[in-house]
Amino acid sequence: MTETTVAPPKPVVVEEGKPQKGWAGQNVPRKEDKRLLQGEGVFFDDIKRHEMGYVHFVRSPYAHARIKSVDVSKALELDGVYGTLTGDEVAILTDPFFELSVKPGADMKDYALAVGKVRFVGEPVAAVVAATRDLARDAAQLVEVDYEPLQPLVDARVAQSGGAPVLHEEAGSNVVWDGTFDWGDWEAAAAEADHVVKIKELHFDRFSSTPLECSGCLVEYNRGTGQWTMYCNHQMPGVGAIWMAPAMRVGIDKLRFVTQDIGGGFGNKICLHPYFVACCLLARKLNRAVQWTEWRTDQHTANAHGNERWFQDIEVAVKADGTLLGFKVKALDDCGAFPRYEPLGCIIWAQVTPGCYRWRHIRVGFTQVVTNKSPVSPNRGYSRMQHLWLTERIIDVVAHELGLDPVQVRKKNYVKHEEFPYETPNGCVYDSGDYARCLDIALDLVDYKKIEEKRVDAEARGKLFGIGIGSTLDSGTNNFGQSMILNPELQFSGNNEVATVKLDIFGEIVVTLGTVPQGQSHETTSAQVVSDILGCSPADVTVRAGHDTYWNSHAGFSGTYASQFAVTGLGAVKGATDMLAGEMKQLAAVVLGCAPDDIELADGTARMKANPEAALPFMALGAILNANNAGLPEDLNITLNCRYVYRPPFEKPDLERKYGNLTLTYATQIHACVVEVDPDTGVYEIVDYAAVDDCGKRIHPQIVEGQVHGATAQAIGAATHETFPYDEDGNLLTPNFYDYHVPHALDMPPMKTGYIESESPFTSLGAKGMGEGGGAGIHAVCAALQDALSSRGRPIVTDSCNPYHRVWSLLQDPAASRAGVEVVSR
Amino acid sequence: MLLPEVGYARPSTVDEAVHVLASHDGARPLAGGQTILNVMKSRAAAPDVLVDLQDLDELRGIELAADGTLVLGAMATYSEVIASAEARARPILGEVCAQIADVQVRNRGTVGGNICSNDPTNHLPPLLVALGTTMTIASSAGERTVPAEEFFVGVYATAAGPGELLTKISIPAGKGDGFAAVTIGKDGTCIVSAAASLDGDAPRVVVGCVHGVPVLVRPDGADEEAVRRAVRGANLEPPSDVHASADYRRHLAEVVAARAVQRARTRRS
Amino acid sequence: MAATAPVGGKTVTVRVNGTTYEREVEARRLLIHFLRDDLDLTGSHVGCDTGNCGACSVLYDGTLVKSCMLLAVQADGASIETVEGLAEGDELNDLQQAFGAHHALQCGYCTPGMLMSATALLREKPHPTEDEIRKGIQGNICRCTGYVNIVEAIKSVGA
Amino acid sequence: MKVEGEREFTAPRETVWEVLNDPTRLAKTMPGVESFDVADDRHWRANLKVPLGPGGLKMSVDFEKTEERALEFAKLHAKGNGVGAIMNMDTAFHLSDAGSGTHMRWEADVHILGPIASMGQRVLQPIVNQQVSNVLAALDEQVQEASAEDGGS
Repeated sequence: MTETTVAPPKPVVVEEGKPQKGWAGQNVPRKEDKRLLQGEGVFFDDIKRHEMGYVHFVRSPYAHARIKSVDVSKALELDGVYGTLTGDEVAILTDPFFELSVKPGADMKDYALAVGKVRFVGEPVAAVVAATRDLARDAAQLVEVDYEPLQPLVDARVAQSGGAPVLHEEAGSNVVWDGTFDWGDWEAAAAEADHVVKIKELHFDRFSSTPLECSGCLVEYNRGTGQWTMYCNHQMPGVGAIWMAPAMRVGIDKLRFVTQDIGGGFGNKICLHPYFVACCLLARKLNRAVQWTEWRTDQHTANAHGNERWFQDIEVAVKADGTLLGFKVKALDDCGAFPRYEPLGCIIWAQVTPGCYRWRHIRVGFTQVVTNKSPVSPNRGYSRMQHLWLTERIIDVVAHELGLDPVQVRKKNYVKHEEFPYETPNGCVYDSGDYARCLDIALDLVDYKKIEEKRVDAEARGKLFGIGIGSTLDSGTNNFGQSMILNPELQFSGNNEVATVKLDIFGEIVVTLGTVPQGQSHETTSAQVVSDILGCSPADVTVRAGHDTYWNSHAGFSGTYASQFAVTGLGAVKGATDMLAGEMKQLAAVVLGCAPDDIELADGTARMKANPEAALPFMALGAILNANNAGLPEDLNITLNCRYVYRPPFEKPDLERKYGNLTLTYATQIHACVVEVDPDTGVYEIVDYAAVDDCGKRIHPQIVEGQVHGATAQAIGAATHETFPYDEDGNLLTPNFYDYHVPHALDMPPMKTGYIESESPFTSLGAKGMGEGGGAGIHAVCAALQDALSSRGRPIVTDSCNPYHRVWSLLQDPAASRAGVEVVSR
Repeated sequence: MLLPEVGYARPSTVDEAVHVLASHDGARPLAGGQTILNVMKSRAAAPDVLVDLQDLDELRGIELAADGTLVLGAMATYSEVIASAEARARPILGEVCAQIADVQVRNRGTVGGNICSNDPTNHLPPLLVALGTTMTIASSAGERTVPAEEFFVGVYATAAGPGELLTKISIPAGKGDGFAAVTIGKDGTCIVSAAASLDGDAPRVVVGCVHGVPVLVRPDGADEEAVRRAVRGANLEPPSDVHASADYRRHLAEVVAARAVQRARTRRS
Repeated sequence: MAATAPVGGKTVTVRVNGTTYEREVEARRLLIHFLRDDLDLTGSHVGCDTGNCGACSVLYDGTLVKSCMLLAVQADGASIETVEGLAEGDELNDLQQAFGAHHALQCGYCTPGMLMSATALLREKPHPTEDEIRKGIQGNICRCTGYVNIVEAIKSVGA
Repeated sequence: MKVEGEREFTAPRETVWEVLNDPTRLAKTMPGVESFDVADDRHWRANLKVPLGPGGLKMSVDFEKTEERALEFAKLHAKGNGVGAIMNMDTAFHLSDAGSGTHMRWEADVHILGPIASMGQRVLQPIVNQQVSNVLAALDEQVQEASAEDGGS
């Protein structure tokens, strides 16, 4: 085995932002850790209720079939079975979920259980509740479902063809949404170009970040008030409630989501509403707490995948000197059997329309279709990652075909440091960054100057050697107004997040977030921000773990998604803490007989700046207002319990031109990857790897690093083995971790990291959202493989996921991949 | 997770074990459980009774006989083989066991379980055929021995039939062995594997993952071309799956067979 | 041979983190479900259904195993250590502290199993090399950290 | 999954045809038949317990003869329902004379759905091949037996 070396223990520190006094910027101990290290975290499946019932879903073995009958009688006869729920009941008790799309997607009907038809393997058809988990599964096997199989549709490319089966007859088409995005002047760019590089087809594979904890909930129904409480791991409850309440025909306040610890989400826990509605209906029907735990195979087959996307008929306009003028492409997105969060993926990519590059002429025809596969969900890097893979593939194919150096093509075409803030062709504003600098750091980390020597060395050992770069942006803080570009009727725009900070009776500072963390350390970073403002230590700050609707500390877009906590979440924390600090000063001023401006907060006290001896401990302030308030002035209008809604500065986009600022911040990731390929087998190994990140001001560098490591590992997994392929019958062929190989500790290459801090001019802390990454690892691995294979017939890497068999195919038949590439020169 | 209902018996002797196995149709031995319990989780197949072999000390040992024969009890775990001084008489065994799955699985999984489950991706069936192993099978009628190449009769099927129990694995003396595999990730599941032994007359080369049972080929020489020619000559019809097409497996079979032989040669020299 | 007649379940006595528990269990119950559902020791987790993820790893008579690949009835008479038994009272042990100091956990779901694998490794090899560490935790999947800081944390304890 | 093959029988076509059309004889060619019911001459049901190492796979299979041309050609559809698996199979047999014996060309299109389809891709093909060869061997035996009986009558 090769000796694995690790990154330098500390990341390479190259350029830091302005030094700042205080807790922000320091690696303080994580508040979440102690409970998690002792096995005392509370995940939804850890919660039990007296006499609760366990839910097991009866799932479709067919990818596409009509349901002729569902007979639950034998299941109900089994001792210990509490009850069942079928699609027929669901169709009576609920309305279809709200769809975001215009027609035809708008007409697709999606219920908690299959009604009339099944459209993917694993789709829930009925549910059984029993006294134990095992019994529920036993009983589910006794439910008899009679299916009439229909032809399945498993290839998005034939979804619109004449003979294709139509999944949703009501919609009359498999198309969810389609439209054209046209910015600049593609024809002029093509006319000006010295070369037009054409690529027939690229394919971004299905995969998902597969959080280690699967989904689930424990649902209690309160008959007296008609309210449901869901102890769960939904990562975006606000939006979950928007789907659920109207479908269940109840007010939104009837739905209470409670989370504490969540075992990873990565976007895969956003579309849980169908399951949760079924559980809510069962809790009400059976008047009993019910609990549903999804198992791994269920998660892989029937929860959510990342969007699969085909890019067809790509044309790229290039000048002889390597200047990129623009590109056009037809994008075909496969969202599986139901749209759910879609068609948002049809616009989210536009946040990063030009990638990291300065080209101005871009035309994208975008179509999204349904197929008989698992529905999708906004998986880490959602929709931007697919598009950035396209732009990075374009760079490397163009360089490859025109004999240019991929490093130089990037540097020539990157948006330049001095051009920030930079407005993209579609009106997005890249806030800050220095891509070329990041690339230099990445190249230094993999010792790029010696790369040719290394190539020679590898070849002497019989290996093919390649290096590749991935340049991406992690756009954070959505402007939900972009949804109106898809559907002008939608009443969504802007964004918001909430935090509440209070000073309690014993002087305790308590922070309540609207977010729903799944490992992103919100308790820790919030405490850093609060303690800097209040002049105390993060240890003095209690941040409530998790989310609870009834804390009333959330707003319409609350949740943890889209790389935005450092902006929206911490923005809200800062806002609320500023309010609280103001009130504390007001109160102290009253007590100490001075003006609020004469007061400072320091060392856990409110004291007179001029006379620090005149100090009130926080406990005194809390006690006075909460329990000893007689005699306080009538006009002292304070609560010491401050709720703040952070609202980023967004305008509604121009719907006609599909133009506007779709997101607030852009973190940068530039990765470099070095591979060695065994030409006899197609087996390859990543022998060196560097990830350079720029997310502006880093509140907690160690946590930022951790996110970089994780995003990189997921990208490497997606580039090498992680894929969700289906057979012609619509069976998923990688339904669990046996065949779906995620990176293990031995699989991970040595990882070197570096960073710079380009502070965002648009955020209160100079920080940018980060965490998703743009899938830079996928792009870098694809590029490195293409480089390595180049001496063997110059094949083109056309898939995002390249398991060994695909590499072997490229080695065997390089011409097949080259057939789709053509250069037309002037 | 959530197994089907099953009966459980925990005999304390081999005699008791074969008695329970014989008297219940659908009874299966439970050795390390690292395969059968997973199959039961998926409810893809369901034995009626699990016969837990953990108390059968008779199946535990790893012994080196005077003639150099290494005798592994069927319940020897991979970890025990890796740690065993006796097993180093045939060093390939410990080396291959150390590549199987992970620490947890190696601590529980047994040599007997690995070969009796005979999943085509398992490491030990091809290895043991290459090493010229003999299996001892007990039943109420007594003991019989079966050479490894006759032991494997199909996917999940071996010569140890209903009412029978594999008790011992006897490996003759030798050192000229090699193993090579292409796996999913490092030390992952085998896509194609090959074991080779150069002890005796002609090389014994055995390819795994290409058929329901390990495929023994006898090249006429130990050079790469001879090995590849012999594998080609076996006209393999391997299965296609998500990790490899039949063509790719056929190709890999040649490559890993040649590598296994090369490693065997290096070791012998 | 009545003693070996198959049974559908039985009473088992299991010692977990020093406490002895006696429970009636069905033969089909996996040890992980026994720990989590019957004993309410919910520190050990379930992350897969094929024995691949290692989130349920525990020490079983001192040996590292996945508790999803063992029946509770098999564990009759065994002594088990889980994540709940690592700390001395409220005081985290060195390994737990190192995980915290190196940010070796994010969501914390794989952490209990990872800690048990690291515990087993460090007992066997108090000063493991990086390769030994990676090999020692190969059976534990983490989807958050890329293993970088986990390896560092274990290395720091073994240094 | 498509499997196909050819086989020679020493018996004349009439005998092979007779075996292929005799549900009780066909039943003897299938793996692990626990019970077999004949509804009419075109419809049968078999309850199988396919022996697989880790335990049997229980499945009830409905057969329907969908096409036939006596002595030449027959087509069967089989639909199996089991825990963890659903099987749909179309199979066809073509018979022709081969000297004094019979030549049979057969093909089968097997679709397996359910957890097993996803879990066991790497083993399904070998298992199907194995079961097919078992069935063919048993068929041979039935043909032998039938021709012995024919000869004896």
